[in-house]
Amino acid sequence: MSRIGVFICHCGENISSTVDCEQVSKACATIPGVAHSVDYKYMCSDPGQSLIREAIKEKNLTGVVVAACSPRMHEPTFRRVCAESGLNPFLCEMANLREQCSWVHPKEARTTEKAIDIVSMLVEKVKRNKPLYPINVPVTKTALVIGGGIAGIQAALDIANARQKVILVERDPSIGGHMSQLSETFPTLDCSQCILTPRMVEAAQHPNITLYTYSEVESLAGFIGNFTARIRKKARSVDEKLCTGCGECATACPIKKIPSEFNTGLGMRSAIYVPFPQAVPNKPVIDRTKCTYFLKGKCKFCESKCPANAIRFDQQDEFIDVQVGSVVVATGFNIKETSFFPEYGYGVYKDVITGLQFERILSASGPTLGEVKRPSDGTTPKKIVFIACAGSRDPAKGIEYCSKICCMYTAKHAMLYKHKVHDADAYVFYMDIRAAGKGYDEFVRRAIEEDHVQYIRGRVSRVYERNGKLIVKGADTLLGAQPVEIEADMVVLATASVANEGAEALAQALHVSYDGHRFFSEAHPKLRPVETNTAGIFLAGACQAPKDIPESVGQASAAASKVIGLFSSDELTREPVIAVVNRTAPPVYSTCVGCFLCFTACPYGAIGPEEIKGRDGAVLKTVANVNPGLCQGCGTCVAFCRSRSIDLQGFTHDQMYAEVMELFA
Amino acid sequence: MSTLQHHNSTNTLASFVLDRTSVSVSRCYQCGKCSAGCPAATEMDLTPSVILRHLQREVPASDAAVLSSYTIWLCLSCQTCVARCPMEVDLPAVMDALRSESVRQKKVHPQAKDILAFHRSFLNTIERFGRLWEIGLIAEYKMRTWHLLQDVLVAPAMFLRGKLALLPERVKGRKDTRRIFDVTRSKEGHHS
Amino acid sequence: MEQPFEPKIVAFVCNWCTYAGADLTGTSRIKYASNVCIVRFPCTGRIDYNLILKSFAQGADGVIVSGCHPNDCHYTSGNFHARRRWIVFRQLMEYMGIDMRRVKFSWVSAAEGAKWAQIVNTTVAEIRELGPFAAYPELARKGVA
Amino acid sequence: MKIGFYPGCSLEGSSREYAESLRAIAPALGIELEELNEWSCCGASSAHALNHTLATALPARILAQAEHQHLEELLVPCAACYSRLISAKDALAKDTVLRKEVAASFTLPYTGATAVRNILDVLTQALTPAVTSKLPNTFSHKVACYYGCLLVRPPSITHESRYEDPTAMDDLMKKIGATPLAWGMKTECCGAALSITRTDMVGELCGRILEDAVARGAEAIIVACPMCHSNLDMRRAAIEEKTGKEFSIPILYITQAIGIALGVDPEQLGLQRHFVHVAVRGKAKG
Repeated sequence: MSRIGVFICHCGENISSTVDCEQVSKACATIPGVAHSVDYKYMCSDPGQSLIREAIKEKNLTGVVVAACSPRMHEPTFRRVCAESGLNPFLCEMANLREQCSWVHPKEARTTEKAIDIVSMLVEKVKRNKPLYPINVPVTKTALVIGGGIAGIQAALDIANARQKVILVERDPSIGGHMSQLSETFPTLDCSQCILTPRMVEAAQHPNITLYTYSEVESLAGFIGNFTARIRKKARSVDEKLCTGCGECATACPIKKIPSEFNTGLGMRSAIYVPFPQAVPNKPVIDRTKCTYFLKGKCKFCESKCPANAIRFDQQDEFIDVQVGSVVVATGFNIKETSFFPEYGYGVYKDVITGLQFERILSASGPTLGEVKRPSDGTTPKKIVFIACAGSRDPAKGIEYCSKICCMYTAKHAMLYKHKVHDADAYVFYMDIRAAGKGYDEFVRRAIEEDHVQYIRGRVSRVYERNGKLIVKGADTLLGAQPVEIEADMVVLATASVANEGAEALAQALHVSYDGHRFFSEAHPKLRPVETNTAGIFLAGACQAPKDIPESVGQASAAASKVIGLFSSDELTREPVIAVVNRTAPPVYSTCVGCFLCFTACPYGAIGPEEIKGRDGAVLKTVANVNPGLCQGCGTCVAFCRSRSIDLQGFTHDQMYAEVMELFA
Repeated sequence: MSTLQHHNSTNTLASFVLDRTSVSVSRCYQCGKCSAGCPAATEMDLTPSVILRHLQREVPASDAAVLSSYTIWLCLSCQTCVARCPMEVDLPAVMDALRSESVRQKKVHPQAKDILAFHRSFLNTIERFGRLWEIGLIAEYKMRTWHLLQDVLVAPAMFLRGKLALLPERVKGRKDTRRIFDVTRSKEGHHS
Repeated sequence: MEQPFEPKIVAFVCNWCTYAGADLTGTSRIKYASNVCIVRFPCTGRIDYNLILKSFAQGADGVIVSGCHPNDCHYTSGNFHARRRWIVFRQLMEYMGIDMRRVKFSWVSAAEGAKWAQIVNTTVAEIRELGPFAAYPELARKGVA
Repeated sequence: MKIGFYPGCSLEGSSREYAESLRAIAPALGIELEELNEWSCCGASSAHALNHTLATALPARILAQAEHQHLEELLVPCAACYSRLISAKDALAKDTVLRKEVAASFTLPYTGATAVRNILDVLTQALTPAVTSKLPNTFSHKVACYYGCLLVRPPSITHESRYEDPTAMDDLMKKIGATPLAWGMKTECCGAALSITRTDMVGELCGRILEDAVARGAEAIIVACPMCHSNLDMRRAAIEEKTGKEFSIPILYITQAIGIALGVDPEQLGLQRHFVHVAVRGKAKG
């Protein structure tokens, strides 16, 4: 006869304000098999925990149900508590009275009744729980970092400096990401490349880091500590070992009028190109969609000029399979194409540009070598209007969130513009100034007070061209929303930050969840901001949500420390929630009839045949057998098994039926 | 400086607007894009976004300010604001509702009397004839407003170019039209 | 006057998407009908459909089965298997005289707290319309339960 | 194509040349217009300014009449009427209560079966290569296509995706050999609703439109709305008062421009009815 202990948590008032906890514990006390039932203000607190410890000992409980918050929150806590008092942790279950009851229902009798139902269901389940013992699996001490922007570089360096191996994969021909495109960085105005390029070089030369640029992660299989990743190394059409990066090929290339991605279309590149001078590695790639040879079958100018004979037109994409123990996703963000903003005329008027384009114009390595010039005619604009929230906080355009970085970079843009063009006027149309960060608000104040940037609180309704000027129609909401019309030479749109292209596909390949805007989801919004719901996979930087550089770097280091922690032991213990094929006494041995339907059901190929042999070695029966190392515990096989010979530990038929039946008892 | 007493929000103008147009004024976050693009904004006493701000306050003083504003009569229903509003607030619909309420509460802005007079003359002619009879309209409008000299230059020129019919056309369908007026007047009414 | 009929509904959900989504409904304090109790499975692939029959046999008025969106399955393909088996199974359910409107199949991701509330509310409303599930004693006689 | 035709009040009066020109070009374009019987006024801006139900009921009656006449499609050349009709249709589809009230206000049944079409989309369909290849004249002029408000807004009801920069009229102009200009006032409001009560505002708004068109070298402004036309054509006094400039640029209905290309007699197109003399003519091909 089982002796279950039930512990009802008030969670301060989070639960008790709508659920009558006392009544719940009284009701549970009457359930047959319940030896102990109490309610307490904070079960997760120290006194709360010792309450459980003592009860386990005094009443020698055979099972525990903690009715509190979601198991996704505190299951580990309370299972640990049980273990500490000698009760197998898997004899402890949590009833979710907070997220799925008290927070979603009003204070009324039916809410308490539901609470009682929920607890009794788990009491019935836990009665049937069996002691389980963690499985130990070896850890492959190599981390895979996807994305070579500042976040990826930071994570890779931190892990590598902790003497662990790292494989850094970057989709573009060079690492560096968006940060390498920036001019100067807020709030200190230090040159972005000056602080970034040393890191890029360090990452490329680090003995513990293997760098794959112009490469993408195709698939990921396995589980924490034991992943297998397939990397597609796209054909550069250049032999990286031979290439010296002299640049003769690019000079020789006849196709020179290709809009440069790095210069956001404001500059041109050739068909064989290095994205930017400080690129790492400093080796070119051939853009096969533009190269005359690949399009027309002749040209090869680059090959003839290459002193190292490094050009390889016949190079193929390579696939590399790597074993890794953990993954850091740092694939970054992108900026929303503003063509969906017809009222601002982006794409119609050359001098209406995005913030990222303005970064290139301000950058010393940019198309104008850092001089502020209009894309249309190369003249120096005397009046620039900066429009914040161009796409962000705009449900009508499908983006209701705040992109977070625009307020700061817009202030920076206006400031740098005034520094470079002294007699210039800079106007900023804004809705709110969100400058929450160390030295951030001071920075914005400086732009306003010292550099005399004109801040106008209001959204712009329309931008159109009238005899060579861009007419910006805005309103000043601090003056009764009076219409304001500015004749500008140039307009800079602080466009929304959006998830990078391919984010969805990657999330699906990695089996991590993502939100409605295709940003990757963290395991807990507050307490597990760098973990994903998939053990062993962590997030860094703007792939999780719009972030500035300090935040991205911070999160990258956090992710790195998670990886290092994981690698600190040679083995890691996995929850024993796995499928098992039953064994019975001879002559049956197992109720498994060997239909092997489960083979096809298993997503992990974790199930194989096992021969049961007699003393003479003759095969008596072939049955299914689960590899505990590979099984992830989804239980699909269990639902498939006709003879009910395979069952999932922790979610057995016995347990689940009992749980459900209790609801209608 | 007025003190805010937030009274029960069921009898506020905002709730009337919600009921009539199913537009929730709390959607508006006061970015001012509507005012920025409004062709009539410069002529208005309260710009469109300020009208919404007043509605958001849900206090009698603000409600009164809105109903007695010139703005609601200057709205051209050009739909520019709603086409560009990031929060998809249907301002033209709100303006329509506010106008009829302003008439009902007899709060019509003095300068707006002409505009109201025009609308009424217009509706009267079509109520009478089923269709618009421009001379009839202008005549009645002049009677109501005493703007006797307005358009004296345009009208004859129009006539000479055959753009003005001296006699109204009498449509068979006009009985229907009248019925529509009677029925809808009893519902919302107050348009003549 | 008599109480309005309050259906009793059980929801079989997967741990990674819908259970997390339902938690989000809570953290976002979105209110919904209290007629539904959630049973947590690792994956919709684990859900054995006899459990649905059994629930009805035991007196459930409705059942919700909810997991990850296609391609989002934490275990790669569990939700596909679940869906495939469901297609076969529903005929059996119909044969068992269970009105299919009493069984809701849905996808709720970890980010869709509001959607979970909406699914629960619409399901409860629909089943309130249908009234209590009376056929189960008969089912019991058929020996399914 | 055979199509129902709702002229609307203006096309019988102040903008009769719009109707005349449409009727004049219809045969050449293979459009057979069947005028709606006993049609009444749509209520225009005045009805919706004061009474939502009335503003929905008047157009609803028109649509019911069209259904009664078994018209699957109804061409509504006046942009204002067009807007009222599609808005009413939209409101009735969404609001069942309103639908009941409206139904009670007239005898004919309303189901919303009749499709409402504006002049641009009908002309786009009618001006086939077969037609354009046989045009006797080319309308070889620089033109500014002025769409105004109600042909494109609100997008939720007009379903015009390019509501900030529509192109339908420009494309039609290209087909008859004209050069449509890129300009800034395509969809700015002319102030129609206040034409009589605040003529000064109309002068201001129309002034901006004319100024921009002229500044870009337009020889004519093409319109598809009687309100836009009468404001831009007849309110020159008010416009000149506001801008202090004189404008001679003529305002043509799109139907008149096409008529010229088709070689229709100017009288028939009602060009003589304009306040601003229309000098632009077609050039014979060849």
